Amino acid sequence: MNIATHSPALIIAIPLLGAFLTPLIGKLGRRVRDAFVLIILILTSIIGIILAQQVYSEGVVEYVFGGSSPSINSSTTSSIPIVRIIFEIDGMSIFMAMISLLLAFFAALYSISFVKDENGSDRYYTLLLLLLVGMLGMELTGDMFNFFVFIEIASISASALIAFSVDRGESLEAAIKYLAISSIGALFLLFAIGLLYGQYDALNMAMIANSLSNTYIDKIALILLIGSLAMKSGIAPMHMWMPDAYGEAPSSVTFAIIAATQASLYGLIRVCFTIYGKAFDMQAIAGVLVALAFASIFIGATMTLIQSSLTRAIAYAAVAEMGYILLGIGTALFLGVEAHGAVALKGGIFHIFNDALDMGLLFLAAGSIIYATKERNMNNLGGLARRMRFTTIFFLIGLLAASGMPPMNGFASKILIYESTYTLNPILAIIAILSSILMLAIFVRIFYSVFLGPENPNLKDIKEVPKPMLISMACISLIIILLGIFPSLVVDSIVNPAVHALSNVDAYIGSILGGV
Amino acid sequence: MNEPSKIVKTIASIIFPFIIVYGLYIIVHGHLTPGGGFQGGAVTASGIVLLLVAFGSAEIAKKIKESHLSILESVGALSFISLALLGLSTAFFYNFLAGSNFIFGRIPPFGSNPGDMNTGGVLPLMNISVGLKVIAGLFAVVLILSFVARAKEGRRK
Amino acid sequence: MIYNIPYIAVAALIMIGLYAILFKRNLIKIVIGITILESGVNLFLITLGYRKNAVAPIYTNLPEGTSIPEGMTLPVPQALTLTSIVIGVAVLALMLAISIQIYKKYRTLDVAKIRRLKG
Amino acid sequence: MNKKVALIVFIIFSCILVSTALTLRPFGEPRSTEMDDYIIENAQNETGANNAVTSVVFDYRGFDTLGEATVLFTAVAGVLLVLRRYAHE
Repeated sequence: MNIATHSPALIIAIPLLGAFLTPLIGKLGRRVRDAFVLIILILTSIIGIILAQQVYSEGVVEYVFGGSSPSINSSTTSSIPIVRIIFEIDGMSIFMAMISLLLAFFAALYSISFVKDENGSDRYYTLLLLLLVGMLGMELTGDMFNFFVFIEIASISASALIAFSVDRGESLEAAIKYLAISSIGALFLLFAIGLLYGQYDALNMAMIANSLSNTYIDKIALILLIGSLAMKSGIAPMHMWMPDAYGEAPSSVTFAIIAATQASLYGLIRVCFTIYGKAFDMQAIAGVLVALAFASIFIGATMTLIQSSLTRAIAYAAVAEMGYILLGIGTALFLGVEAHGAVALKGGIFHIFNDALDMGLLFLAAGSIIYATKERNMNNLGGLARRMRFTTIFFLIGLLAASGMPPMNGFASKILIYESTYTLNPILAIIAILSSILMLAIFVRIFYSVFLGPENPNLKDIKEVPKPMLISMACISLIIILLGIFPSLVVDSIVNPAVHALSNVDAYIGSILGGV
Repeated sequence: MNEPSKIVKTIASIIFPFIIVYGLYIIVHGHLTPGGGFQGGAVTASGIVLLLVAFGSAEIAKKIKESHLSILESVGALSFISLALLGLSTAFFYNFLAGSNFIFGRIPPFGSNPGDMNTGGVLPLMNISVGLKVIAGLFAVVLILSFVARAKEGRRK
Repeated sequence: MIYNIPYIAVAALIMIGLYAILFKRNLIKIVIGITILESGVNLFLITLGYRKNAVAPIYTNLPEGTSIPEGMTLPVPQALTLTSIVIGVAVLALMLAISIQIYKKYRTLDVAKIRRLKG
Repeated sequence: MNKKVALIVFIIFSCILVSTALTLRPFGEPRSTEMDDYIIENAQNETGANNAVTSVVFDYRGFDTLGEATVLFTAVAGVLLVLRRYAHE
């Protein structure tokens, strides 16, 4: 058995096995279980690195589940239709998978001391691993129905995790909102998959992309796919679940759910670029996406202004960041990836990575504040900089990066987005830049009211948070600064292959259907 | 809530074994007739839920705890994924038993046939593990919901 | 249009489900709406797999003279529907569990009254 | 205000659904059946099961079934997590 050949299956199977075993291991005691979960996550990451090496050397990696051979040999594909589920991993999939793995690992590390309710913590780790399985499955699969199954795994585990603090009514409310919206979105996704299946008798993405023929049903399916996936990725008119879920979940969970939201956005990108990109003229859709992106940026920035809860303010900022990603992607779709769009796409995809890190760091820092003070309302906080020195530094790094200040990574990707939006329309670029400055102003105000200012007498005896939480925040801050100073480190090695994979649809289809 | 009458209890205990046997039949004949692990598991779990309804959750809770059920469910899930992993010498989910001389290894003749239990490769084994998982999972959910209902009653009294 | 009746039924089920989700204020009724919506989608999947005058794709005691494969319905939509039903049950169970907790917390299921999260 | 938005969404969706239902292919006459015909013809030979649906569920699309079993596992874990206060009575 060759691990490299089977890595696409193992990357799902290992965390799944870990999730099934966690309730049994949990009987052995708390430390054993924590170590077990971390080992599983490290193993999964190692498999992920092996898989990534394979993808970057071969281009597209396929894995046929249950086939007489895991790879596709070109002699048989012409006679046998694609009946089995195929994982199809290109630069974009592995890019998203690496983000998910990174976030899941640090979420677990942070949880070790953050999750104190010992009664439910076995199930907490089980669900965290299952959330990782769901995200990875969504990102690696090349089969439409399989995507639906994994989207459901991710949304069920995420909503159960949001409801983790069952004594708070707000988190229950956020959980049912998230679950209802996710399952309605997933059902419309399934409906669209059914429409495509009824037309072409195929569930494989490459197969569908190859046989699309611009009929009325195809257009309906496209609208349903984009609508449901945009709903799941929290884009403007359907963003209302996002501040609730992000704001009310335990911060470690929010950190992982950011990756789940981005996995839905990955689905949207896949639908727009790969499945429909070849057969359809996507200009109209791209215009809609750019409009939605501006709506997200506007709503996110203005609503951040009026929040009094720390986590909800950051959650609205996350809506705005989602808007920036979509702005890059919509612009790329509008201009065409062969022409000016490549820069926009590069900016958008790089910003996915940066958004995960920046927003994640802010949420983790906010989680540390809640952990230390048990207080979410910014009006009751103040002067924390004296008591929680490290958390203050991490929060500062996070807010500078999130608002796109020059030495941080957020700047490196936002400048690409501004640049390409400027070619589309200068006014749009100016609006985007102004919103970013507005975000900075809001964040500075939040920083002042939480960390500086007069000290609240109730918060005299708070302490810095435990080490595992500090370590995970420190690692992420380090990555942020490193990427800010040397953005080419990531852009050349993982972002460019992702851009290349999205612009080269024929390679994606050809690797399944054999030469095109 | 009133205690269910003696008629309900007697009929439930008479019907119970038949439902269980029928559910298990659906599970193990999944590769020959309509049905399979999920369907049979749901039938069997509903049979156990019938007992829960007839005798009340307090009586059932003495016999079985939901932590046992969650272990049973883990075991079912683990055996399912292990069967998939055993095919890994070729590919994940490869049906390594079909066409071999081992258990369930026979290949039926093409076209209409009366059905032979000893066919299907890993499919019957997967049906059984999924059936186990579904029985445990569904019953655990119903059991905990009945605990909640009982807790509510307690408060009202 | 008689041959499109199953699709009309699908549209009707999905519309009923959507109506319940959008206009009802009771949490349990919204959950029921999602379940009806799901039934509509499941019905749609299973209608896609039907072939006129065909039997189920099972070879055990297959009626004599069935033409293969034209005389059998499509197996894939049936498998998809099975998967989708089980997923629906899972979502339903979790939604009901959270609803129970919400009821315990707020003593009401009216979404207008439990809406603490605003703005 | 909110009711009006909901009404507009409902009407748009209804139009989409009805128009889709009317333009779909006739019921009972699948347009292309390449994948399904392959499964019907080869299921017995490749998986050894008489029931083609079971062979799809556990063999051809077995990975989906693993996902499905995982969904059920997730939901049970979620229910037991949300209702953990009532567990040991």
